[in-house]
Amino acid sequence: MNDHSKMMIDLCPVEGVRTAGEGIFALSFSSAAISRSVRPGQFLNLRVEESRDPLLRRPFSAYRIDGNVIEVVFNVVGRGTAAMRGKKKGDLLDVMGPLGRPFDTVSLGYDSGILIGGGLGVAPLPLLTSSLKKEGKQVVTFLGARTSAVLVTEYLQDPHIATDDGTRGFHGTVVDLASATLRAHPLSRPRIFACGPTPMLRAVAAFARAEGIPCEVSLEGPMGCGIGICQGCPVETAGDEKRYALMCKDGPTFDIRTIKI
Amino acid sequence: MNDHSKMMIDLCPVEGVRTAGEGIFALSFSSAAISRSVRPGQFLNLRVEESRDPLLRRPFSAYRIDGNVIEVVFNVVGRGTAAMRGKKKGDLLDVMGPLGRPFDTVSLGYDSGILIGGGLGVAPLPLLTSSLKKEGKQVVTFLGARTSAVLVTEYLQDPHIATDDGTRGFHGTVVDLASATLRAHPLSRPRIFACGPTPMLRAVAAFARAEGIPCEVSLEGPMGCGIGICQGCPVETAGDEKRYALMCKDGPTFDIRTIKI
Amino acid sequence: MARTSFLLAGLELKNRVLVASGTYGYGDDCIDMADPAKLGGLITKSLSLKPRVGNPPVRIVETAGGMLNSIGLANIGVHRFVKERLPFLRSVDTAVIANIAASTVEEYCEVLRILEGEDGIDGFEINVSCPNVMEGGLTFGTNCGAVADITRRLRPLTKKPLLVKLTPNVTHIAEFARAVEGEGGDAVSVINTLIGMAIDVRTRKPVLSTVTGGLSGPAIKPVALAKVYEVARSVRIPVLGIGGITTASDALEFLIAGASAVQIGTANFVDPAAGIKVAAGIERYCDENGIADVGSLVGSLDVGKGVSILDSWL
Amino acid sequence: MARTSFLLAGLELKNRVLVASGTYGYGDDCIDMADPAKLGGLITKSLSLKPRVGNPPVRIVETAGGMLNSIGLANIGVHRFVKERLPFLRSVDTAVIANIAASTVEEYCEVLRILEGEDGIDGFEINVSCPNVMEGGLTFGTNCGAVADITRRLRPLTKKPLLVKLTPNVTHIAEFARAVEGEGGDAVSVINTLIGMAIDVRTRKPVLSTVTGGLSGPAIKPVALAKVYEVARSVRIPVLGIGGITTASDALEFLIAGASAVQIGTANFVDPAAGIKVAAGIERYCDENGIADVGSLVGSLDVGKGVSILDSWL
Ligand SMILES: Cc1cc2nc3c(=O)[nH]c(=O)nc-3n(C[C@H](O)[C@H](O)[C@H](O)COP(=O)(O)OP(=O)(O)OC[C@H]3O[C@@H](n4cnc5c(N)ncnc54)[C@H](O)[C@@H]3O)c2cc1C
Ligand SMILES: Cc1cc2nc3c(=O)[nH]c(=O)nc-3n(C[C@H](O)[C@H](O)[C@H](O)COP(=O)(O)OP(=O)(O)OC[C@H]3O[C@@H](n4cnc5c(N)ncnc54)[C@H](O)[C@@H]3O)c2cc1C
Ligand SMILES: Cc1cc2nc3c(=O)[nH]c(=O)nc-3n(C[C@H](O)[C@H](O)[C@H](O)COP(=O)(O)O)c2cc1C
Ligand SMILES: Cc1cc2nc3c(=O)[nH]c(=O)nc-3n(C[C@H](O)[C@H](O)[C@H](O)COP(=O)(O)O)c2cc1C
Ligand code: FES
Ligand code: FES
Repeated sequence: MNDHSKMMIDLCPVEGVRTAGEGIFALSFSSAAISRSVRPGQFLNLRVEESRDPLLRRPFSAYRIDGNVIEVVFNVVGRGTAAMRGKKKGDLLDVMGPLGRPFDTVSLGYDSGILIGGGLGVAPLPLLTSSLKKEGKQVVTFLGARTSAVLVTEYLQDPHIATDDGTRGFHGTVVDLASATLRAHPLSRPRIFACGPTPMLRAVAAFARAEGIPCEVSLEGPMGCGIGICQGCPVETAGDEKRYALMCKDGPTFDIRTIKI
Repeated sequence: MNDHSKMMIDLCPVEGVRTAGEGIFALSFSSAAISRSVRPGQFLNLRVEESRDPLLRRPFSAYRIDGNVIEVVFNVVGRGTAAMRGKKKGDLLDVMGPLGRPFDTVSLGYDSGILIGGGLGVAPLPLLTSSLKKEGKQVVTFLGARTSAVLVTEYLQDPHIATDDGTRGFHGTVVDLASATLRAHPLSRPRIFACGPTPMLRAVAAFARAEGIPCEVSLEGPMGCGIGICQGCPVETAGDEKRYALMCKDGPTFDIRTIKI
Repeated sequence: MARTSFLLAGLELKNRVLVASGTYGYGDDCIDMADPAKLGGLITKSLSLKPRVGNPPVRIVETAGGMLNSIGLANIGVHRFVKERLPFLRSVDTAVIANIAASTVEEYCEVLRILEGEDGIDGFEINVSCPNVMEGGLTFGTNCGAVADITRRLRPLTKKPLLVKLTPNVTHIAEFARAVEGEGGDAVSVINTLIGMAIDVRTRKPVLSTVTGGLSGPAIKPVALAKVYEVARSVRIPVLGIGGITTASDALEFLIAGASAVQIGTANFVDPAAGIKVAAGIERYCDENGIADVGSLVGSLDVGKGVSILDSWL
Repeated sequence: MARTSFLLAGLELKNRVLVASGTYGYGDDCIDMADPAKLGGLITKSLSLKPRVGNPPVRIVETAGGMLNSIGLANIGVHRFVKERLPFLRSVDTAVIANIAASTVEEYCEVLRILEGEDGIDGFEINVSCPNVMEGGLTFGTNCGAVADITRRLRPLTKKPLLVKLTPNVTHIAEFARAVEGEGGDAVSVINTLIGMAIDVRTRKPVLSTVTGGLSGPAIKPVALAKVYEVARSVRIPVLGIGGITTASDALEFLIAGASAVQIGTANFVDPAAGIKVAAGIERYCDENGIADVGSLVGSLDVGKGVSILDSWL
């Protein structure tokens, strides 16, 4: 059973699709019910077309909430995202959500949130930023991308930037940037929240372990249902005994102590 | 081998979708090559979506040609036609055509073309009207529909109208109207061209046989390929020996003497 | 309003739509979005004697109109099921059928015995699509003798409905259904998934960690329907039709072909209320067509002069 | 540029993409839209001794990601084929394989003998998915002994490549492939259509006049791929992969799984140039990945630690 906010299916009028970077789009739609209950790190499962092909829903992190309007950010990688790009204002979108375990922002014992996003792993960070600030935490953000054109820096607080090709900010990976910066300027009682490609999350986890900083990561991978009924999204848990958690229900955010990463 | 005009596949920019009657739409797209060679009674096989569902093309009669622009008229009966209705100017439509045997308008030995259309069987009649007039034939048109709202009378020459519910014109079937009218006012050396639901075509054929009027009908039914390679569209031929013609290649127009109807 | 209820070997189902094993968890995950009391029945994820962690990722991949899975029968085991999940299922006002998977006949018997002693289980469905460890990994399900044997051994252990779920990956599925009928099985569930495969051409590796997996969803509906038709003509016990059912129209095809009830699988992943909507749609169809009892649709296919493919040529 | 050609039992194919029997007519219908000289080969509609008018309508219906057909092997018969269609095929610069269907072993032999005497036929593919009139309508294709028997009887009649096309509607398709190999068949084509069915719920009648029909198209691709993988691991003769191939990526999956070449079926109905595009796409993939010969892809699947489904649980 999901003991987070109540999940639902809503037919949501599309507000529009805008460009948020080179080849990156933001799709917004309105749902009073879902927008009210989404928390940072949770995702929405979109039925991009009334078709049997693509058949399954597509999961996307909640990127922005503005009143009733929810926005997700994506790049076109297949037919589902291609269909999303083609949505027009007024189209109806079948949205299931909010799903999954949000980032644990209410944990006691930390004063500053370190947000690390790689590529479109930036998606959950804007909501997370607002939440943390509401709770009076200090927020320090690191953002990495292949190249400057695909950086999405909206709604973030003074992000430190890294690009693989050096076209903007630090020339190197976002984890190198974050570790150098944090080692030089340690924060008071920090907690890391990271989202991005798995190799990046592994590097983040290694850094967090080395520095003894509590750390949560948001994972991504194939999903069948998004709600725990297909068992299609295993994530190996920490410990000697081989066991799997479910990415959709026990995650997508995990404390790095609980999983093998 | 198809010895009519050369068939091709063209990616055609959509010009638009307009309403042509209650629940009836006309989709136009431009193709210099196809528009040049389509003849009345031929059809186009549209790939309505770049999807594996619906998988197959959808056949539609050529309704209008205006320069490079081709128009088809349709009502929404399933997912293919629903997708067609949603097309926007500038979308690209994958069109195969022109396909099938056109109406035989160049036969010698007739002076007046009697056009009989039932429902969306009106589709091939506008092109046919222009052709016949170019060849100096007299054209008399009969059009039937369930009710006045779904009558599509554009681009026809003074059509005699029948509706099943009497909301416009003759109260009854178009075949009753046509036979009554033609018996009352016989035409010189007539030839019938009919398109519509099969029961209507049967009635037309019965009338034509009774009056000894040469008659061609345009048939409709499921098609796999539209070009003769799947053998999926059999039409039983006249004669004692059981044999099938192919609707897509030997038709869709047939002289009623050649098939069992 | 058409009568929708159905007596399955003594067990009253509210309607003829159940949710299929492995596609609805243990019934509690979807409670926010769908009321299980509106279903004819709920079939649990396959239960084994010991918990099974399941296969490594990747476990699922979408295909044209369908999906492949190789979950590996991940389940919490029958003991934890009884302790942790059965209380919820007892509270739900719908028929609960426990699906059992095992790799020896003894294990099937043992799991059934444990569940037979518990309140809240209304019947059993036996998943024979598991490899027989005794016979070196060959699945029981493709061996007609093994399916007969399992049925024979389980039959005396319960008076509740005993369903056997057949695999479609055999030449003559009707033989298997007759074997079940012959050994006193109450019904057959037709079909489990088709064996399928997908390859990632960038890495030249199988997408699924198990190389092959089970194909489900709308893509398999025509195959499932043909199997149901074949089985329904061969046995007198009820057939539960499964495979690609998404809409009421799909379900009606199965009923007309001879299924006494249907199960919804993959469609639940897209909409957990799919089964409820299908049940409502069947009722609407009956009302619109003046059919007083959904049951009168069962096997009502009018083949007219149609000849089955066995008499014709593909 | 990658080497694309392939020697199929002595017959040189330009590339590894052929068009499948029954989905390209006799090669002349699509000439406006696709140049057959760019194909690895062209397989004719199944030819029988006498012309066959085929089944009454309805012969085809679309399904989710696929289609059902029951054409009934409509064909002009081998004699008219030789007279009317073979001259065109001789003029086409591609390998021409004649597909043969029959309802007795004798008829298979007879049709092959007639074609063997003619110029322009480069090989034979035997469609065993036909009912055996001798055995009361049971199809040859699901009877391993019958498939072996047909191969044995045909083998001495030709030195040209002899392919046998297998039906997927059996429990262990590899047994059938081994039987063909054992009797000297040069290759197996895998797969023909899956048996499927559709019902019109308004009329409660089967959509197809033959009640059931053959399922093809993208929907069956995962099943076809698994069958090709199974067969390719079981025999040394080449496997021609068929089933749902629409794109180069689909075809690459089959090659990687072990097919030496592929056939395009249903996709031709959407785009008669599908095969040509697939061939070009395979070449592009090889060039981009530094693969010098398409042949080195064949069977290159890296299963790593992956275990086949037979060792795991669905
Ligand atoms: C919890 C969660 C949150 C996500 N949030 C976002 C987000 O905010 N923005 C965003 O752009 N994407 C996000 N994704 C990934 C997104 O769901 C996939 O990119 C999308 O489903 C692809 O759909 P498609 O039909 O376009 O591609 P497909 O045609 O299905 O696949 C195209 C390619 O993408 C790969 N792919 C498919 N699904 C995934 C997946 N889930 N993860 C990784 N690769 C995949 C396929 O293997 C294939 O190579 C998220 C995924 C998860 C599980
Ligand atoms: C030569 C030819 C010319 C045609 N011209 C026109 C035209 O000008 N305007 C027009 O509106 N329609 C025309 N049709 C019919 C049109 O092709 C179908 O209505 C269309 O393919 C339905 O597609 P769909 O995906 O919307 O419906 P589907 O989802 O495929 O089917 C919806 C319903 O329509 C039925 N149906 C599907 N295809 C056909 C068909 N070919 N004939 C009859 N019933 C069918 C199905 O059985 C089902 O009940 C023509 C058909 C042919 C063969
Ligand atoms: C993800 C997944 C898990 C499944 N798990 C089981 C299972 O544990 N036991 C079982 O008998 N069938 C299982 N099945 C098979 C389904 O119950 C059903 O027979 C099959 O999916 C065909 O129906 P569908 O096309 O409606 O999904 C599973 C299917 C899927 C897709
Ligand atoms: C309309 C149609 C007709 C077919 N006719 C034949 C045939 O005559 N002989 C044969 O061996 N296979 C025939 N087949 C099977 C195909 O050759 C192929 O094996 C099957 O369709 C699977 O491939 P696909 O999914 O690419 O279509 C036919 C298939 C279709 C769809
Ligand atoms: S996606 Fe289905 S259980 Fe996680
Ligand atoms: S539709 Fe394929 S032969 Fe006519």
